[in-house]
Amino acid sequence: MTAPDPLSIVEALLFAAAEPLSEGAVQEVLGQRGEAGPLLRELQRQYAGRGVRLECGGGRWAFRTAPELAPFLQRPDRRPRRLSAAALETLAVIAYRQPVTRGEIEAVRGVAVSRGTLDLLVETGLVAPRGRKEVPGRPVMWVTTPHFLDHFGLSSLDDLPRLEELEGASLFKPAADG
Amino acid sequence: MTAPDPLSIVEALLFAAAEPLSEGAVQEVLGQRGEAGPLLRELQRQYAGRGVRLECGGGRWAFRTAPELAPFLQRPDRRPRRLSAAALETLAVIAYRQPVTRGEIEAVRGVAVSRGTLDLLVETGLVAPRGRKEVPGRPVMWVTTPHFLDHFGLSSLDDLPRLEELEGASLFKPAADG
Amino acid sequence: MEHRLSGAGEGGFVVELDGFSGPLELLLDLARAQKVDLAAISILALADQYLAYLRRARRMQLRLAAEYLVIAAWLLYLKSQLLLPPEERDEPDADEMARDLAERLRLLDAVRRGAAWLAGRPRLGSARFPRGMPEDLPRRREGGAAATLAELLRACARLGARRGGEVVRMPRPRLMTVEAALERLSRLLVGREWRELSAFLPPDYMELLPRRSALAASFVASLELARRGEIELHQTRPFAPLMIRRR
Repeated sequence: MTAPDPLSIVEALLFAAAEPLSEGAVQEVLGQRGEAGPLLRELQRQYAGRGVRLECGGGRWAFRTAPELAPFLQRPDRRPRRLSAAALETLAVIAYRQPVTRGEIEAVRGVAVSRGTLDLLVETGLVAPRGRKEVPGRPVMWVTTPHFLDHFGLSSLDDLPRLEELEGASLFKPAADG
Repeated sequence: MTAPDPLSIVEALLFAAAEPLSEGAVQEVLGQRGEAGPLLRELQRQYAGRGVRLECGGGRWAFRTAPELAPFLQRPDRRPRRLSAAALETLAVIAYRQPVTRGEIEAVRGVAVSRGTLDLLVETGLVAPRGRKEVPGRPVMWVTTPHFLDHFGLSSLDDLPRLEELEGASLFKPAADG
Repeated sequence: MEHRLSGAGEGGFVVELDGFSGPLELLLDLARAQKVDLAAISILALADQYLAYLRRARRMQLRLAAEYLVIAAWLLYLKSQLLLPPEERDEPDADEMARDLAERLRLLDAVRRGAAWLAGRPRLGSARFPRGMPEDLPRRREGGAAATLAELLRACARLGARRGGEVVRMPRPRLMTVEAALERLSRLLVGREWRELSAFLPPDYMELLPRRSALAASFVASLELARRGEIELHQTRPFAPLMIRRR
């Protein structure tokens, strides 16, 4: 048996996996056969422009179909759980202000975080508790997960538009500067 | 938006499909954009020799990882085991009350903890014995392992919401099915 | 800008304003109607718009959730302050309060745009898809458990719900009651010479907390005995030893 091409091993490994894999996990499988980092980037280059892309979010790699092909792949049985406007807004507050307590989320939104909203976000694997705030009651703080990045196709939290950019947008343009 | 490459559509379609697809099914998605037969064979040619192959069996097409790579991909000998509600609850008690004896777990849960449940938690590497309690019978005490944190994506035990938080703040308030 | 009011809330009669999940959101929407940069909105105009909005809602005989009324009251107060010249205000920081409100509205606005931006992303499962037939190859060590954080937390919540039946025993602290001190003082205090109150503390109450409790209880007991006319109290100056004797 000839020695397998390390690039093929990485390709097969990522193709087989349902969940994104870290560079470390890929390296562990590769062992002495090659260096995960350069191989991953080479593979990503080879798949650029194809129907399937090698994406990297939060340092974890996964093959995903190209977003522009979505219209051809819609299947009614596979839609992700819908996030309500309240859930999305809560998620946005967590994404931007993390780590953040429930009370802080409520202060930004001006309404109580309704029962089930945080549950749903934990359930869908988008947020997780992380540490406690050192104030009376030591409330749990919430952060977004690596799956959050994968779910929204972000390579890191830095991909989020900055709040200041969002602030200026459209509706609030000062009317032609007087 | 430029018209998507039909080969990319076929590639993404097969990648995301939950079961092997017939040529007819592929043609249906393609519509007038291309001819399924030649596109499938072209795709098969492109993937030949890579870590992933496009295979056709019984007239249905699917991507599979190259069989000769299997030895290098470290197939796990055991499938991950689902934890029963009882096992999860036992795990929760250990997480909150550690170090804790089996008798103490039973006192909290109000039911006997079967040997199998603790064995399973030990086998999956989530809990481990740690010392004995200095009471008659010197029962073993149980704690969660570092793998426990890793598995649930927690940075420390402190990340777990307190029981009062789960209770009062409605987080995962058990529904009627509780 | 006109808004429909509809939709019965959970309480049956309390009506949520259509499309607004809270007063802050309603305020934001009204602020947008001013069509200026949020930093430049007029809080006075905003207060008027908000109050007019609620008046319309009430004319339609809708009961408003309390939080809307609380904000209405607050805005009315803020408005009254802003209209006064600074030297006549009860609230010296009225301008700052107005700025804070504008700041909060800007933050909420930005966060809502962030949420809209997220909603427009090519989401996994609706615009991007993972492999449809994963082969379950990798992760050698994963002979382990398949359980998610959500499953664990749900198990925790079940425990929390069951906790009602648990009995918690706490060690009974050794603190002296006023009754005990009263009984002790009446019994031990004999003769008419002045003696220090602290001399009557029980000798086994030497730890800090029990000792303090014994002192406090004995002091209260001495006041009670003095009120009954059984003893006299005397102290030369504040914090000096408290002397007692039978009358």
